[in-house]
Amino acid sequence: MARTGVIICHCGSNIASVVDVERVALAAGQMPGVTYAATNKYTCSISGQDMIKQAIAEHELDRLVIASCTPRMHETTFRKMLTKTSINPYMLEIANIREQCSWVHTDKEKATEKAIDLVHMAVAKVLKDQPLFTSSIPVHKKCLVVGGGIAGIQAALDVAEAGYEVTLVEREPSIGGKMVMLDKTFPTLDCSACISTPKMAEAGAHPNIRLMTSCEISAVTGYIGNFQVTIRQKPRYVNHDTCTGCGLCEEKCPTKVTNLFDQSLSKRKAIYKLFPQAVPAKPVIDSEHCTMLKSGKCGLCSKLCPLGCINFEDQEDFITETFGAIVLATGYDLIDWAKAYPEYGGGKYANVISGLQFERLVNASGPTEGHIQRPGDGAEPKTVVIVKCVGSRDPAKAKAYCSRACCMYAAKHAHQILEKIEGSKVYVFYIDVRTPGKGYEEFYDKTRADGAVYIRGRVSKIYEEGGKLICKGEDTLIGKQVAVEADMVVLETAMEPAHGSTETAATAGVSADKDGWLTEAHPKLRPVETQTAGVYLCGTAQGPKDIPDTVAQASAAAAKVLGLLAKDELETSPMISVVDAPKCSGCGFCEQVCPVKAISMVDVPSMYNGKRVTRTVAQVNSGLCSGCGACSAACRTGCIDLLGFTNKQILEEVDALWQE
Amino acid sequence: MARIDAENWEPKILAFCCNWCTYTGADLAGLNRMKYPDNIRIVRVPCSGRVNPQFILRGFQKGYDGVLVCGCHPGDCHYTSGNYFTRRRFLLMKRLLEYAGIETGRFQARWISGAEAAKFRDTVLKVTEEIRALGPNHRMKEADDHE
Amino acid sequence: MKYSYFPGCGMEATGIEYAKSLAFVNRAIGVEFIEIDDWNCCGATAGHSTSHELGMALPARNLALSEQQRPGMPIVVPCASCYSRMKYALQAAQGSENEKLSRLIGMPVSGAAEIVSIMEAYSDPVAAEAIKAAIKKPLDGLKVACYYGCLYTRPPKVTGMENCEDPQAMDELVRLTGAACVDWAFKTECCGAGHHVDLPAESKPLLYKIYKNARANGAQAIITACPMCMMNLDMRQGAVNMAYGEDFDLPVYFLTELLAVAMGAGFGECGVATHFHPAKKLLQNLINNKEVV
Amino acid sequence: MSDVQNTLRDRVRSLLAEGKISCFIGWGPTRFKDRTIPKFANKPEDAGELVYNEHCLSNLAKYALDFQFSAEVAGIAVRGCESRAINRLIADGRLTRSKLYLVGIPCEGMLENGSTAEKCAFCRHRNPVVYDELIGEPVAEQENPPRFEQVLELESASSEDRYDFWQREFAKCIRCYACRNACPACNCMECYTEQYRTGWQGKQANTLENSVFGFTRAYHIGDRCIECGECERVCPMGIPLMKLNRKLVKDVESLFGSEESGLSDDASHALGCYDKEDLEEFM
Repeated sequence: MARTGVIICHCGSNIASVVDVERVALAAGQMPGVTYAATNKYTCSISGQDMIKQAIAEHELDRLVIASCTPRMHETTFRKMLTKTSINPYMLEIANIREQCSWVHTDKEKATEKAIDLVHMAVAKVLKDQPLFTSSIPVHKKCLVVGGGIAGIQAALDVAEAGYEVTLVEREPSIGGKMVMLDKTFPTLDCSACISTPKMAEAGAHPNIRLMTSCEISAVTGYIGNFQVTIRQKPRYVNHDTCTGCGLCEEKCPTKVTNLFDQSLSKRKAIYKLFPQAVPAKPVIDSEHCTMLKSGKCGLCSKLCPLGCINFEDQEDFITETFGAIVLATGYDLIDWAKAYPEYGGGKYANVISGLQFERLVNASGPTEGHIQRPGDGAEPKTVVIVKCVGSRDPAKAKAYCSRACCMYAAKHAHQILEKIEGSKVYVFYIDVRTPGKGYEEFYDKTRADGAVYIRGRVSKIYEEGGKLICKGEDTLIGKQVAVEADMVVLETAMEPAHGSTETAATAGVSADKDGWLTEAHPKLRPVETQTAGVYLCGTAQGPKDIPDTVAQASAAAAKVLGLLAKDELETSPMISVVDAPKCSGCGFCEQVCPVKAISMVDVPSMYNGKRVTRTVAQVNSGLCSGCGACSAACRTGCIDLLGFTNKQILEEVDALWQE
Repeated sequence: MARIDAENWEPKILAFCCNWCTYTGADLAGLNRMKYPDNIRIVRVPCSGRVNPQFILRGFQKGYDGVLVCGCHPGDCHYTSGNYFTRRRFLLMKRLLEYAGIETGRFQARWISGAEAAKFRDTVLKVTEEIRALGPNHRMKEADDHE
Repeated sequence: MKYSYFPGCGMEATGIEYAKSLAFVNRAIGVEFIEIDDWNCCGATAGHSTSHELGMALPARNLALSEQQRPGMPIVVPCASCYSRMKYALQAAQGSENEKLSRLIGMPVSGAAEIVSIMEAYSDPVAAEAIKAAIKKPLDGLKVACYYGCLYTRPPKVTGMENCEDPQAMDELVRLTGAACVDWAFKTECCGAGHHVDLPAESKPLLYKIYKNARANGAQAIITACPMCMMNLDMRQGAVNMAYGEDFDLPVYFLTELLAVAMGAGFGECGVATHFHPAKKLLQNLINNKEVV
Repeated sequence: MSDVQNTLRDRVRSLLAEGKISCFIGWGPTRFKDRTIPKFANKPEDAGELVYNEHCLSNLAKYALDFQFSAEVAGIAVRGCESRAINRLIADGRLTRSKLYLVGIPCEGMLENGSTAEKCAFCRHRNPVVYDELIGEPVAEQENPPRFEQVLELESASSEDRYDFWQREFAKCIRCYACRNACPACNCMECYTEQYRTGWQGKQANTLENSVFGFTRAYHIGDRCIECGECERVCPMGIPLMKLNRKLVKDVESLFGSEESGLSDDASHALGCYDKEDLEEFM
């Protein structure tokens, strides 16, 4: 027989001035299963809690109803208190007679009646409470960072510095990402490589960081603290354990290939390092272009390598490891503007280039050693048109969103042209100029003072006539059509999620929005977390942003990871779903409605008509279940139930007022 | 629970409120000392997606004159998708209840966020009045059936 | 292949050459255009700039007539202005304005029939194959600029034109004659036809730029499929030359004229003989030179 | 029809003889000429006892559950309704396609008491939607049978009349659960009505509990009902259950644009998914 204790709180006069608490206590004392009912002036106070503890001991209570303020206020307080008593902390129900009764009603008689009803419902529910126990899951103190751009590097370094092991996975042969392609960074104009390559080197040499380049994640199972991740190591054809990176192979390789790192503005070899400061500083073979791998002829590198590092038989490899936390820093790509903008020539004019191509042109380690030359003929352009929002803020052609960084790097490009080419002219076509950032507006002002001409309007067409690129558009400030004859046009194109990033994220249980940017758990309050506990986001994987924001977010993600890895064990809420397997039909309805993929259909041995058979039933992963109860409402039999809010408990609450 | 005679009849309304939005909104109404009729009895659930439509039938069966299901606005579910399933379930259930002969208005669903204390108050006011206008519910009700 | 045919007002007036050459090509490739009985104005210019309802009701009536007379048969519209109006009406009939339209014209209109331009009709694989087979005097050596103008391409939501910034349908048909199409930048620019009378100062530069870019890219002639563009580009070339001190010599041909000539039509028979800007010589020389060789 | 019966017997005989199937579920004779019962043929010689005529009213699909854990393949005759039922059972995880051999039979509707059976009147899928082999030629489908006529009629009645209607009907119910047992969508291992500990509802056969059962069952199968009409056919008290089921089928189709249940063995069903753009009437 249950021995329920009911405590009615006065909350000073907050409750007692409207609700006749003594009458409620009297009524509660008459309810079935109630052994003890009393009032208390301030139940949440130390003395109030002591009184409860005493009552529990004295009356041998085995469950408790507290009628007080909202459970959202003190449920945790009282659960904590119960851990010091003989009652299980989950054998507690709270009747909300303050926020949902005394504060919202004025008629004392009716408010008292309602309070009695609410206590009655809580008593009915508590009678069906079961002791629940938090379980703990061990935390594997190791972090996986996916993506080796500046976001991934920063997150990896922060976690590694705190003393935890990090594996940094990058699909390219070197870490560095997009930042290392850039020449200078706005608004300070410090050299991008000068500030990013030391970070790369640090990551490459850090004792706590394991770099895995030319790798991709192919599968993720498990849950927070315990993710089993399968990493696919693509064949490199060069043994990186023995290679010293002497570079002889690359020098002698006879096959020349378009260099994508230089945005197709130069050639590289079929055995290559991504760029001179690559980390690791060792080459790989491009299997698509190597003549040996394609047709079995050549093998020059293999003959020349003094250490015999070349292995044409290299195969892909799968490595499975356990991680406690995952950071997704999968970055961005620029849109294929040629497809979206045939009116800009659709790629047929060599001197219409993207902003990233310009970065390579102006970069001292780029194909022109930093001299701004037209890709078409190598001439120095005197008049340059910069077009902003190519694909951004243009839902009819490409993306509806703003790519955030372009306003600033457009100003930077204008500044660089004016600085490097004497007597040059720069025209910037824009929709708006957005410069929210420290020193940003000042930089934009300076660029205009330097002589950049800003024209408010979109460019409607670019065509070549008489060796010039004619950029037609409208100057919306004066309402006139304008045409600028340019030697070169730089298109500041929209960012889009890196190809394959949504698939990679889906592997880790993270969803993407309609544009493919990965979705954070809450846009304001949980910006680096995801719906999957233990998986975090940072950098442009989450949405377009510039380098300062990217790095800040990477450190934020690292802080979240550290908060997790600092724990030896995670306490899991016991209020999760459980399956009554023998009754489960295996229809999979619960699996369909689960928001966190905590339910899987598994084969279990079973008995059927006296025979041993294998049946498929639902199984809940207690590490993943978030306790929403959608499964429970979906199940027709009622064989999957949410502990703490069971079908029986809710039915009892509904029935409570009508029981004789 | 004392049976109330017809003259002093007051509607009793059962409300299922999700912990993260509507229950919080109801708490906020209290915090702001808003006033609304005392006819409502709230059952706290983690998510509106937890509400099995059979609970609604049970509410009428036992004697509630009206039943309300409340959750976060579509798109704001604490668990991402719970209320989208809620919406489907109750679009269907509402029509089934009406087809079964339960008067329109006895069952209602609303999206009320944690900040919409005033909407919570207004909803309770409106629903209470609508159900008062319909009078005591005798359909699908246990006590009547036994008579 | 049969089409319900909406000729529009231009085909027996300024676009007579278009009508002649069209008839020749259709005969040669076995395509039949059956004129809609009792058709009326398409609602362009004066119509749709007076009132939205008028601009919709006029073309909708033509749609409804075609639906009545030849249910399900696609409607071919040779003029770009007519094409645009009919497409607008089609969309309205398929959408929420259906009831209103039916009321306005006093007969039901479903919007079930397809509206096609000459380019679309001839791009049909069967027709294209027939065109290829009917070419008797290939025009190789000729370099032309295909000019689509504005109303076939824009707005793409209405016209449904693929790749509206750099359309290819006309280019592909022209290539069937053996002629080469230059890659140029003014395929879809406005030629200013609608405003040449009231705003000549604004419209002339538009023509000038078109001629200039066509010539700069090596075109010997301009091809169009719009009677308005034809009139504008053909008739006003001399005036532009005078105003700019230029010597553009760019004969303008209807797409159908070029096809007809390549199929062996006589210059008078297909209309080439009666252009404002002399158009016969270029093609004659091309054909004669070949025959000599 | 006798052709179909002969071919069916021949095919079943050889399927059993070849060991392709271990058992065949079809129809067999009774002592009444116008009645048949489900018949299980286990040996080739049993095939001769199979019957196929215009009196084969039973939907056989649920009998396939007897073989759900069998190692061998079971054969079964499937018309439109059986084939959709089989798809439903596969989608709900109760049957495995590879363990079934489906002999399709196009059906022109069965007779009940001399006229077209009520369950066949609104059939839209007389031809099986899935089968391994087909006996006979496909038949023409009924074009737009007025499936929802009765529902619309009741919908137009007053709320009170609707209530009275269903209370009158459910007053007849004896809670024999024949409807549930015959229904291919009611395929739970254990029905919610048996969950006495949870106490979803009382066992009493009174009007209220009966109607709670009726409406709950309708909701449970609402988005999965294949409209075979078997529940209504087997009801000994003549309760018009399809009038209830078709209400849900109608609403599911119009609210969520779902296709009819059982056309494929795809597990998705209206309440197991959502569309962010679903109708919004709870603002």
